[in-house]
Amino acid sequence: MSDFTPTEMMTIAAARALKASDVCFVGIGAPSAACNLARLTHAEGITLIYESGTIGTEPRVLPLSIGDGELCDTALTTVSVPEMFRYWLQGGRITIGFLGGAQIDRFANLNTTVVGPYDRPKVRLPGGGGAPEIAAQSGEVFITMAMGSRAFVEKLPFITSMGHGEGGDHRARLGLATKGPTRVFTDLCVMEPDPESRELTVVSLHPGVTRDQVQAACMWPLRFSAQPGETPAPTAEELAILRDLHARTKAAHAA
Amino acid sequence: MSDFTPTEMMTIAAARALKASDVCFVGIGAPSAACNLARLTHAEGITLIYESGTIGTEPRVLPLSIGDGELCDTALTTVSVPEMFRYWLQGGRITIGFLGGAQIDRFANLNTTVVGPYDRPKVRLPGGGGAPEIAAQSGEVFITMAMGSRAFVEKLPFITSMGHGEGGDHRARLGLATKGPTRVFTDLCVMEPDPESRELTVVSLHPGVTRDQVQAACMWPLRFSAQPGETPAPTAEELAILRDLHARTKAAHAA
Amino acid sequence: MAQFLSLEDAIRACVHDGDTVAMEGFTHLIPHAAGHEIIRQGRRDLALVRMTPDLIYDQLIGMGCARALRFSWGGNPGVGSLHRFRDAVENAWPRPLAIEEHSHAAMANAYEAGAANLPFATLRGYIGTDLPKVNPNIRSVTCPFTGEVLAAVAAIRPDVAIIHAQRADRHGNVALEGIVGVQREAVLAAKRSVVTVEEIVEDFGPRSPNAVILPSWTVTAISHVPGGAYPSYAHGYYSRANAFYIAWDAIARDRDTFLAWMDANVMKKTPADFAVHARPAALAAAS
Amino acid sequence: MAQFLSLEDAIRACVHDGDTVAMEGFTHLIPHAAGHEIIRQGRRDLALVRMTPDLIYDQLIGMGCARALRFSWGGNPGVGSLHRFRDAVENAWPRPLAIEEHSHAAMANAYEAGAANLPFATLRGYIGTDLPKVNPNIRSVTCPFTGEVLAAVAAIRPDVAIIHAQRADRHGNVALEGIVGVQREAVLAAKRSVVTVEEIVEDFGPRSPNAVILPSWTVTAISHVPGGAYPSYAHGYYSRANAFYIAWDAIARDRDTFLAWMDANVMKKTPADFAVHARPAALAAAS
Repeated sequence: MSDFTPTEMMTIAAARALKASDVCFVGIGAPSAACNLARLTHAEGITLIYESGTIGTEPRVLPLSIGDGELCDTALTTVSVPEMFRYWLQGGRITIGFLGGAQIDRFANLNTTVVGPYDRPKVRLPGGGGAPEIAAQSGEVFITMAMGSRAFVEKLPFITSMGHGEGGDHRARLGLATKGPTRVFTDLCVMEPDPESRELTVVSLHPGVTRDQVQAACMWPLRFSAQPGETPAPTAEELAILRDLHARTKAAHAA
Repeated sequence: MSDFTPTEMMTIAAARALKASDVCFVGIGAPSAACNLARLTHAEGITLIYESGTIGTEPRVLPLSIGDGELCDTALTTVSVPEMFRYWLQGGRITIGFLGGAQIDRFANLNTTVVGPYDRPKVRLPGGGGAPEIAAQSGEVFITMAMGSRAFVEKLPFITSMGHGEGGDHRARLGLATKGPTRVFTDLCVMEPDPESRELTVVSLHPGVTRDQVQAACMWPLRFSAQPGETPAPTAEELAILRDLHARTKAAHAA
Repeated sequence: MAQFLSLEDAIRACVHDGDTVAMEGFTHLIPHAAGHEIIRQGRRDLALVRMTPDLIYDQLIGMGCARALRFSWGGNPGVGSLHRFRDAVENAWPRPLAIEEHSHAAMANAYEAGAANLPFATLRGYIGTDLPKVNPNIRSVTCPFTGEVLAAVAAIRPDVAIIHAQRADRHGNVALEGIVGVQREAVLAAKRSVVTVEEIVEDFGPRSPNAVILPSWTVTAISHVPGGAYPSYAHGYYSRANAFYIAWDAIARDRDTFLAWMDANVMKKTPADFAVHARPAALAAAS
Repeated sequence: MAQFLSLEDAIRACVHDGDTVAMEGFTHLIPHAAGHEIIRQGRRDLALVRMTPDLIYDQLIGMGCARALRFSWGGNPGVGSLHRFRDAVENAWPRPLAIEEHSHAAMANAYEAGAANLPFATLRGYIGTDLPKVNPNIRSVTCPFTGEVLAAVAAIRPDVAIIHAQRADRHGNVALEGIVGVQREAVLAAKRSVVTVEEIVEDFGPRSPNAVILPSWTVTAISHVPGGAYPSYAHGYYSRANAFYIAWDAIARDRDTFLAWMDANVMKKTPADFAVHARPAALAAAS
């Protein structure tokens, strides 16, 4: 079963964490692949919501944008964007907010705004979009990001979306009753925040990945749980369904 | 042409003041009859909005409530009630707000809340409903009310909807940029606020009505314009269309 | 996920003595059958919330179920007074009723704020009126950009919202259309919700992509009660019984007449008795 | 009442140098043809507003039409950067661009407040983020009931809003469906509005009673521009040209490539050239 890519492992690990009863606010890219894979495997009936207003959507191919026609065509209904952010996200209806980002720190705060100073950025990134409030208002947050020394950094130049802030009970002190990031799915491992300090801790390594590899792809000294497990390798069925989804998607987007 | 009732004259006078380009927020009763009469006579294309959310409605019979199915069946579209009050009324889209009331004072303030003390009312009336904000947020306000000494009173026990408050520039001092009540159509006459003091002034008497009759039906000493005209009597066409509308309505509501 | 329950079980599970209860429906889709079931089950001390109390709350108030009412217009539309509501306010019969009175705009905004999980709603409201003098829950906020002072009212967050809708599908999603009022807001603002429906269908089938739908996971209980809005109406199913609204004036004017009517038409009936009103409007018109 | 105008005349009448302009459409129904017309007419010093600047604003910014941008997400969805937007922010090319950056929730609420004629919007937003440190227009209000402190942003009230919709009827009413984004709010919040449409029909015909419609008296000008959303899409007419969004990355990455593409595909074209994209999706799929 070595015939899978790190990105596939990341997506499959994230998909497994979703339940049929979840109501997911889905970002584009790896989150969208993971949520739809879950829907097509063990979590039939899961509710997927995209910030474009589509509620309970069941796309046959992955959308390129969060507002592809496919999402609306297959949705239970589609509401306006103000309503989406007011009644559905702020209203507390989302169980899992699914985010990615350009950069993350040890407390799972995310940056998608700038690298360098805000006023004279070295790299201007797209910005927050829905993420700041997805991070605050979803029941809990899952993050998917490929590891690397530019992405997993000691200190963020800009906090776009709050994870656990400075750690500990920082969220609670700011009045947030939601859990914040509870899992980070990477291409090398799965992390969870420590129950006390909220610092990200490696809880399982993907098959064949070593601690040194993970540490090499992260700029802060990583914590590992006492006995990090090995992430179960993708099953043949998971891989087949994910690849089939990607193939359908590629064909559709090239059209 | 003496073959008409005072209520018919009131409704017809009010209808004549409406233009095809108006967007009217319509209350039940005389306002609804006047607006629909206007639509069926000289103001074809007038936009009628009821607070139930029906926009651009064209009822074949007068509704008994502001939410009869007829209103929705014939509307351009129907929006939610929060949206109606937020985007359409508060949004400043209404040119004419049409109100009635249990009691009115010389500055066209209205009471539909209580007679007697609020905490121990002699008569508990229905309350404000949409009126407080219709009075404030419509471009201008037309009022239809039958005269009488219980209705046209020296001092209101309760101000449910502000007309011209204490008169003069009271509305402007409270930050209201809208005109407030510009005409009051009664069963005996038509009144308009004085341009300076804003006190209601009789500008035309319905056919056959004397100044004494009007004053007898009003508890404050009424102002009359220098040369009050005579309201033109209903035309045969106006009467026929109004009576036809009422006949259709009566048959429909008895069903 | 919504559970399919009998109306008896749904009310028993979701409505408790002392609850804040919002039964909504703006003229259209008023959940009368659910109101009758609450009366039959003898609920007490309810804090009722509703823009237009209408006949449904006249009945609940007259039967002594309510301790309080938050509302904006308490009349029989196009007919006149709600006599049981008036008797409670004017004479404390059958028991005192604490009222919190608003305008429609404020109530609608307060439901909207509740659905949006905000603690309060902001509106350009109540200017020059006496309502703020008698309602301490009409307050103000100042715009941090322009300095303007606007009205503020507390969000409505009921313990339970009860509405009537046209259809549910087998997953428990609920579809309504026509005059949709504040029903979605009431359900989304509430901790629990009961929806009575005309029909339960396998699938909603072809529809507007922007159809008004409450997903199953926003609803607590669904009860199949055809005709359950009568004498209100269900767009596409049956028309408003305007004649009954007119007739209610005489029934409710007198305490004994009212009690006799309630005994015969509510206490001795069941939700299934509403089915007689469910004849589609098209069929009724043709007969 | 809405006037039916050519797109050239509509833009000339409604969009002036220095205006605050909101062109909306959330992925769906983006008014690309109108954007091209603004570029051709050489408008300058525009203060642009849009949740997701997308290719349409990449083009306006790259052609030097804009002095400012209020936005919440400036990327090419699913592809990567908006290179012209980045070049303006990182290198002030072709001119400096003042940015006012928000979250989606704040922008959506700000449009909603604009449509509702409120000076500001209240949201549970920005908690723990750095955005308030760089945007002085993110402020706060305190709930007068609970004492909670919430985020406040100024309402969006553009001089002109521009959207694309599926249909207008002969009275100038506008119907849109599918992903409706913040388009209605943008039009209702604006002083003037331009709507490009796929089709002008005699009558909308049978439809949901709750269809998404902008009445004629809320719209300034309507222009018939079939295909006018391309490479965005029109639900029921044609699909999103995802391949073009992917291709844009290479076109926009280089200033000269960009300028050459704009010259050939915008400056030398007319609104009628969008018609080629208007082939209904069903037909296109069948061919």
